[in-house]
Amino acid sequence: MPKKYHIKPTPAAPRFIPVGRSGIIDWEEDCLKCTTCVKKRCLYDVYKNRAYDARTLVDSIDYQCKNCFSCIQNCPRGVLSKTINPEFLRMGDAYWKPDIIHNTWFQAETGRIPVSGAGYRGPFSGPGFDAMWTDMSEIVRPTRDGIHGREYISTAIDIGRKQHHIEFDASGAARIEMPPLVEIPLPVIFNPLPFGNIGISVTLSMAAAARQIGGLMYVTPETYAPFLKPFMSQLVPLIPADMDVNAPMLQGVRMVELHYAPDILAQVQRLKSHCSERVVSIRVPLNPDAKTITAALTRGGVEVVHLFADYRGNEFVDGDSPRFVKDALRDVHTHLVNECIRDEVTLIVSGGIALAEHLPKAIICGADGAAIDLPLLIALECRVCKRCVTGKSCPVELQNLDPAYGAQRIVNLMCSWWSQLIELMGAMGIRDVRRVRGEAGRAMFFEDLERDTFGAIFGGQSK
Amino acid sequence: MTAEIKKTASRFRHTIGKYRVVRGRQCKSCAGCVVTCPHGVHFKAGARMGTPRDYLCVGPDICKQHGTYCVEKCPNAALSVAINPQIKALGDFRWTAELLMSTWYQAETGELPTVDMEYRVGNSGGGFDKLRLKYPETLPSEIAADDIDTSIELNKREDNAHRITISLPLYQGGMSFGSVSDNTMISRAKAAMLWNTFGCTGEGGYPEFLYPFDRHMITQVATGLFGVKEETVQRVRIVEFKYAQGAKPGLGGHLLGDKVTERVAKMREAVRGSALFSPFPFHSVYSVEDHKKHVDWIKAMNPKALVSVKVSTPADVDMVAIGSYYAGAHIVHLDGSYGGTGAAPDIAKKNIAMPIEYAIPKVHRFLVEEGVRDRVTLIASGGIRTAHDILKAIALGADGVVEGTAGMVALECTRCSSCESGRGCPRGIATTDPELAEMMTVEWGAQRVYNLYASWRKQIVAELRKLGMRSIRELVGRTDCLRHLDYN
Amino acid sequence: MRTYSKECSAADSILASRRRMLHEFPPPSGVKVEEEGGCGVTGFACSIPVGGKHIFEPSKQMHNRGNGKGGGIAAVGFEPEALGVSREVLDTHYMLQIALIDPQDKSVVRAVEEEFILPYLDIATSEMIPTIDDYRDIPGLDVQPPDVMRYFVRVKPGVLHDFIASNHFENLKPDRAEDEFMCQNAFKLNTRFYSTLGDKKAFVMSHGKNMMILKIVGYAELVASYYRLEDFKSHIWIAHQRYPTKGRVWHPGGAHPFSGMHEALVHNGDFANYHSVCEYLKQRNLYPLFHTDTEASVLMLDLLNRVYGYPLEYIIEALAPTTEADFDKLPADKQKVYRAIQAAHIHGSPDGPWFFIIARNDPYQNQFQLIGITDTAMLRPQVFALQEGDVQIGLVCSEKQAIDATLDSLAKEDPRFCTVCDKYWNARGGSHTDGGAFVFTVKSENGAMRLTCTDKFGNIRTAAAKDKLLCDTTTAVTRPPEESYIRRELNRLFQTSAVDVFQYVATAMLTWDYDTLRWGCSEITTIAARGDAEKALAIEALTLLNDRIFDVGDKKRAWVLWMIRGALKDIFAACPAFDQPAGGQYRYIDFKTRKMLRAPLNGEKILVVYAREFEPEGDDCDARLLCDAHAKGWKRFIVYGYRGQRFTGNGFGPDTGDVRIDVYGSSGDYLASGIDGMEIHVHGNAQDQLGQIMKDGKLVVFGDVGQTFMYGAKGGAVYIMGNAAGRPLINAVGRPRVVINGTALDYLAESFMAGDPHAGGGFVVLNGMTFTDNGKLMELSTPYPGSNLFSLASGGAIFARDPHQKLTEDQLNGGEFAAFTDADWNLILPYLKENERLFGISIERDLLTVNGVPCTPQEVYRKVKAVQLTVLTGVQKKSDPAAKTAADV
Amino acid sequence: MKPQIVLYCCTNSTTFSGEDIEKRIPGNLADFKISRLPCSGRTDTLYMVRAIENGADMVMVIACPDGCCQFLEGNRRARMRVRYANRLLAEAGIGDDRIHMVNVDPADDQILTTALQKIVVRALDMGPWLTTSS
Repeated sequence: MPKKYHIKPTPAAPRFIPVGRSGIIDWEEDCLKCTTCVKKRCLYDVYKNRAYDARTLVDSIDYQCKNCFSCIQNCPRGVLSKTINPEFLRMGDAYWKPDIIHNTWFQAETGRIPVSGAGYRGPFSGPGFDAMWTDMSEIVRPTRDGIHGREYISTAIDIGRKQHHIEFDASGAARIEMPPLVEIPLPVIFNPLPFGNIGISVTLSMAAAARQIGGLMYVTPETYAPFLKPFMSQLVPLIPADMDVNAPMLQGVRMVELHYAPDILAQVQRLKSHCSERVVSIRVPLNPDAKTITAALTRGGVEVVHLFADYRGNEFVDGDSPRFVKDALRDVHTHLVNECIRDEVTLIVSGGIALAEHLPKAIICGADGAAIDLPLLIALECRVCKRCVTGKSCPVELQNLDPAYGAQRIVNLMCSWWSQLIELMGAMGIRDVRRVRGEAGRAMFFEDLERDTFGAIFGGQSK
Repeated sequence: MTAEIKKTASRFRHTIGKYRVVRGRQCKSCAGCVVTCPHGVHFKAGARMGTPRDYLCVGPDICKQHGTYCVEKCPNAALSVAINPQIKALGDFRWTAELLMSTWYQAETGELPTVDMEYRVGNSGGGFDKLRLKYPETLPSEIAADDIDTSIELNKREDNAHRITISLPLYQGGMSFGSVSDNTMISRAKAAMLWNTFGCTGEGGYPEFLYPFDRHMITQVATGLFGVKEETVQRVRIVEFKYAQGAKPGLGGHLLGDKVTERVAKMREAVRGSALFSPFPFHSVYSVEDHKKHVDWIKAMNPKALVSVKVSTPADVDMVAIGSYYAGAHIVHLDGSYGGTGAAPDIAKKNIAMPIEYAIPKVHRFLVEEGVRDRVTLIASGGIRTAHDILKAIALGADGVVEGTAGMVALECTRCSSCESGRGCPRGIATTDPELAEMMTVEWGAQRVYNLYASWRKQIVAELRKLGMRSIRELVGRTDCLRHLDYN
Repeated sequence: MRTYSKECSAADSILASRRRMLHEFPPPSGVKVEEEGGCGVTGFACSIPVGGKHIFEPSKQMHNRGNGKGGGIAAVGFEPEALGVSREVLDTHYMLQIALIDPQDKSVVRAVEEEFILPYLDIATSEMIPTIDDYRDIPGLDVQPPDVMRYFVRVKPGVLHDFIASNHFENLKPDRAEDEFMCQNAFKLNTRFYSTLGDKKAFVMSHGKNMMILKIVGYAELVASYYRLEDFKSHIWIAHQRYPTKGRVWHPGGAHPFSGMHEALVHNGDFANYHSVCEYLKQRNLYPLFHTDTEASVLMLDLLNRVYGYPLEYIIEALAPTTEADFDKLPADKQKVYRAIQAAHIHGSPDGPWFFIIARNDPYQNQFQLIGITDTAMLRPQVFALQEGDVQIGLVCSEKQAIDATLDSLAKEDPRFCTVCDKYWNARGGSHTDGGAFVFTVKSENGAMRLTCTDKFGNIRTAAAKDKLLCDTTTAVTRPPEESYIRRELNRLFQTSAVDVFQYVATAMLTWDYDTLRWGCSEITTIAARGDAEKALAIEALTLLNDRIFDVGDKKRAWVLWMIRGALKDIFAACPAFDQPAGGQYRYIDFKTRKMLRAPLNGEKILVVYAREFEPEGDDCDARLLCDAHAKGWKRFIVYGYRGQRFTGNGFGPDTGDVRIDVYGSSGDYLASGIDGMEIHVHGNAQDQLGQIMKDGKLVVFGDVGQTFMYGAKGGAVYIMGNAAGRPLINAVGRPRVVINGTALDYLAESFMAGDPHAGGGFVVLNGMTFTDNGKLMELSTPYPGSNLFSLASGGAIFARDPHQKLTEDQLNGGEFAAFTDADWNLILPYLKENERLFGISIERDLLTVNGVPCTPQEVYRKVKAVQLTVLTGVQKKSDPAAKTAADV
Repeated sequence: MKPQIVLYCCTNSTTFSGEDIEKRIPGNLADFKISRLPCSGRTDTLYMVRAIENGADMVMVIACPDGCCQFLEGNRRARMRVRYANRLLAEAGIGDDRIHMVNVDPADDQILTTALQKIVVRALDMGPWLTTSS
């Protein structure tokens, strides 16, 4: 049983002025030089604090402005105007939207949950995870009060093979030795980055953060280097199935992961016979075959299956309508339940997990835990410009990152995600994240609500 | 203040409008544009021309048609007009810039905007924004506007509690002492009283300055039980249990230590500077039989009070509603997940519980099937922005609605959403900073809210006439008066 | 590497056979939405079989926990004669009870028999369970209960043989295989006649040996009336009042209890993870057909018990895992086993509020059991009680008044039962101390049936009263030999003070026998009748005898209390009613005379209210009467004869400093909530939600208090002689000052915001003491067993008597230990002095003495104060885009 | 050492990217740094000078055509500021032609290409203004 789990955030201000949402335009030529200038009266002192960063060509006012329009509306000559900062809109891509990046930066800086007033501002629903809502409890059963540790809500999961049941002897002791389990206090594993892994500081930041939060991090043979030695118990080598069992990167690790291949069970057998106390996971691409593959692997005794989608959360399938990770995952989970073997295997999912809410949603859809990648990079101030993919310079100079600082940013992000996971679980009234797994009864799906409500009223199929 | 519409201009020098009108240096102050423009955009300030009131500008298209296009008529080519780029930075999916501006306009004038602006729906891509009113194919017989009844009854149980009829199908959502300025609270309460409806204390206690409005106040009993005393419960005609709120369904909240000023602390009977917490649930209510006991408790303190149960919208919201009815509630108030005025975690606002558009018909249908729909008042909130949202909510099955954010917008909230960063609300609404709170007078605030309600009522009356209904009560559950853009 | 195929255990072969069965009888597809509701539950186990009428009263007590839309009872352990079978048949045959939903449709019985009974089962005897003629004769019964056919059956030997062979049950004992056959047969029957048909026609109510379930649409007690069970005797009875959230119910399929194999389960609560529990069951080929979490619960129980063969302790662990500090306090080997159980069964363990009462026959060990299990957060109310003696009884209920009602009912019929139990307690869910579960086992010992109580770990719980003298209350009171001496002493002491009378009787108690005490009590009653002064003194003295705990010698304390309370009742009842001639300060009022209430006249001061017949809430409740009386000018109240009536002291409004209420009996929830100045003394245990939003005044409880005591309170001085349950003082602000002499279950002073105690703020003194049966004070093993103390508190302080430094940092969450200063001692001392005056708990001899050695306050008390979490103060960096703020704008 | 050129680009006028420049100016003759602005009127004299001061050889403001500014007069103001900034630079002895401005026309893509070519040529012509530039 872990001690009451706690992640401690420490503010870590950005190294570079972040790209802001606002764009203020100031026609100083017309200024009357009033004695009580609206700029001086800015509630947030953005004019006082504004600074121009020649290196990034960004004015900090765009980041600091809170869009209250007070200066705009009160300047006697109307010399101030504002609109959206185009640089902001250009960040990221269709999945990793500017708001996601902004939201992640805030959390990485402060470790706090993003909070705002005046209601929800977004679209009614959306694709992917935005097409589901989580449930809450009221009156018929209580919510649980986990925030700030007021009431203990466990976010720990066991990774490994689970028993259907245990055979006890007459004295009440278990008849056989239990299979090994790796317990992590937060259902998150750090995945290899799809890009942006420039220099050792990013890797070191991740490894140090993994250690601070008591978590795990995948490492590939390409990124493994002796500097990771102090972090072995955090590492999950993601290796080719035929790797030499004596390779240095396998020493002292609690878990390894193999890429799926048709003869994989034999390779698992080889690794387990070398070290039976090490959990072996298989990385399987999410596609329409994933459910039968996962079922077969589970029957074959595999302990963990890691189902991965692409970094936008789409399954790997030819054609133009891939399922989103939530749907593909539910399919696998439901299949395993129908096959009566779901509880025996641990499912890790990755791909498209971008915001804190995606974590519980993925778990509701059937994952025991999730692996995340890009949010970690964004925590390190990445703007998802992908310049590094083509070998161009990084606008936030990730190669020069101080690993201690980087680790703190990631820890802050995880702290915020942890708090948000607890918020959602608390609202559901569930005190153990393992009980959220597959709990689709406590989620609402857009298609269902739409069909049951407007479908019932307006009839027919929606257009 | 009397109950009538009065023009109540913005407190700010420049109102943001859809169009931007610029007067160039070429202007010779001939004032020809003052004559040309029928909308009052141009005016003379002393010897010179004033900065154009461009929020009144209806745009080139309309003016060109009517031959009142100042740009063309200016002898010195000093004027130019274009869409205001600022509005890109204003608003969001739910409250678009046009919706904000049209609401400001209604609060200022009590009328619909003359400018071609959307005042009915936002741009969220679902729910109310995809619903439209559907009128009968044959024109209904003419009903005089005066014959149309917009009042609703709040006690349908026919028990010993008060009978209360409110003149509009809406009352106000709770905003706590300490979260908004005194003037904001009084302004809203006053507008509620003038319209013969109700304001709400929120959960932060019952400040003395609201005592004059007792007959038109709802007092809230929330999970923190702050400021809740027998005396406050006995003071009012309606007591509202806040089980959850749409902005953060299932979550509690806390008031940071440095926000607990001397006054806030006194009201909540706490100590200045120590953080205050509301638990997630009512810890005295873990089940539906506890809930009944809880309602009985209010009735034990104030037997004549109407009990409203404010709940959020979980998957089993229908069960929650029927449970509340059987527990003895007079009003079931559903607060959908997209509303709320208070600070709340973004993750909660976006993800927890269902939007109100789904909850209303679900609950309405269930109450009808149970045969108790006419014994309970169903109130909806959480994303009611416009008069049309009210009509749609009622057609989906509610009796009336609760308004929160729209009233804030009437007070010139821009929904910048940083209600309490730094010193507080930059618009002087949601703040306890004395200097910021001074930005607004009660007279001004009450009139703005009054005007908005007046405009809403006119729209409701107009739409009911088109629907051929004499009373808003006829519209309840009439989903046949709606169409959905996604369905044939 | 471990592979999937392993040696086939009995469990595996049972689950495999289920899979084949499902092939033949596919369950309805898709997981249906759960039906929700709340309820009240009650149950008792008795060493002698008792009639069904005794479940009647406690069920009635819990009407306000149900809504008459579903009720059920179960009974275990019968007398064969009553069923018209031999002992052998009763012990060996399954009692198959089938509900026929529409009694008019006679074709259903035939169809059921032809399809599921005659081909497979040998019937020893069968009958339609007798009912009264017309259900409409029973007030409150709106829906006709189902006809229930009862069959005593065994599986035909040939059928069983084939069943064993075809399912590879060779590794299963034949009677276990027979159990499984019965289970599968019931599932098939229910699938065929209940869950897959357009209209529901029949279902199996129960099929265990020597046990049965009956349920209806209506209140639970009406089951007993309708099926004529008043005098039908059984060792164990449980009942359930359902409060389905949904109103329209026309058949009792969804009512509790639900049946497993030989067990019946009732449940109060609502799973937060019903869907995934169902998925867990589905993976074991188990499908709920009635869509309630109760059915899922009993399927789970049957799975763990009968299929997996887990011992009861492990079953409880799988359902309610031990966590937090409690896990750490388990022995290492237990931790290892529990860890494995948790990893394997977490997805099947229910989250959210639940409380199970299980009645079961354990034919393999020849015993009957009543089991109560609470969830790990104790979200549902629960009380256990035990009475030892010639006849023994163990009880478990949602509310204490249901226990009282059971005992009242039993005592009326059989004087060996006392109306007061020897012991009352709560279970601490998921704890290392009792595991949150208690088991009453009725088993034959040397030819006589005896009852034992054990906790989850098998530790026996007894009441010390076990060896005490029995009391026969059927005899007339006789005069003791020292009659004249006692009378003289009493008369003399009545000239001095009540305390003197109390001390005299308390001391004499050691030597008095039951009879002398009864006589003494009647003597006091007689003296009380002489005048108001004597009456006041008698009441005070008897109240002290009732409240204080002292050595009662070889007698049972329960009987002593019964006598003292009887005397008090007599005195109260003798006060003149409004329609009687005027007489002094006291006036009596009850439900029948309530309309005669008027303002006090001619020196009338004290209104004595007999609460018994009043409604528990609403317009006709006694709490409302008190308000009316107060409005008419009454200030002093004595209210007695409570049976759970709620809201005492509520609704008086502000400034009631001159009001005092004395409360006797099983008072109810919300007592003293919102009081502003008045003083309330509760002479006995109190219920839940006491002192909610209490503003000012004084509350004294001579016993324990229930859940969420003083939630959101603003002030007041409160003294609790015993323990508090969960979440005392949550969200209290202002200046509440509380002394708890016992302890609390968990979450004491969560989010306490009571400022600085030295500047007018509030605090809690937690003494962590308990009384031994002979009235001595004793330290508890720890002053606070819970894992959460002062969580997220931002003000106030806790002063815990903890001389052995048992409290640890781990328990604090938002609090920190601070030096206990002289100023702190001076702050709490006046409260401890009052505490001493009220309860006789001496500061010097009891509190400041450790292991017989006098200590300084600093050595004994520890202080916990709030720590300012930076995340909560609001001190933030400039650049933060948003700051968390008001709870609600 | 290639010339360093900073482009202040009004988003409404054009949406070209770094790759786009490659196409327009083949040969990788200069290093471009692009700053996108909500309006060319956002360019501040000070920032243009700062850009030069921080090592840029040339600055170019890319604005909407006359009369097409969404802020109505942003591009007009930008031109004034460009003129003023050049004057400041001239006073500092750096020359009065290091800051250019172009009003692009969505209908005529060639204008931008020409302007870019022109500024590169001019930059190569003038050479770095900092003689010690690294």
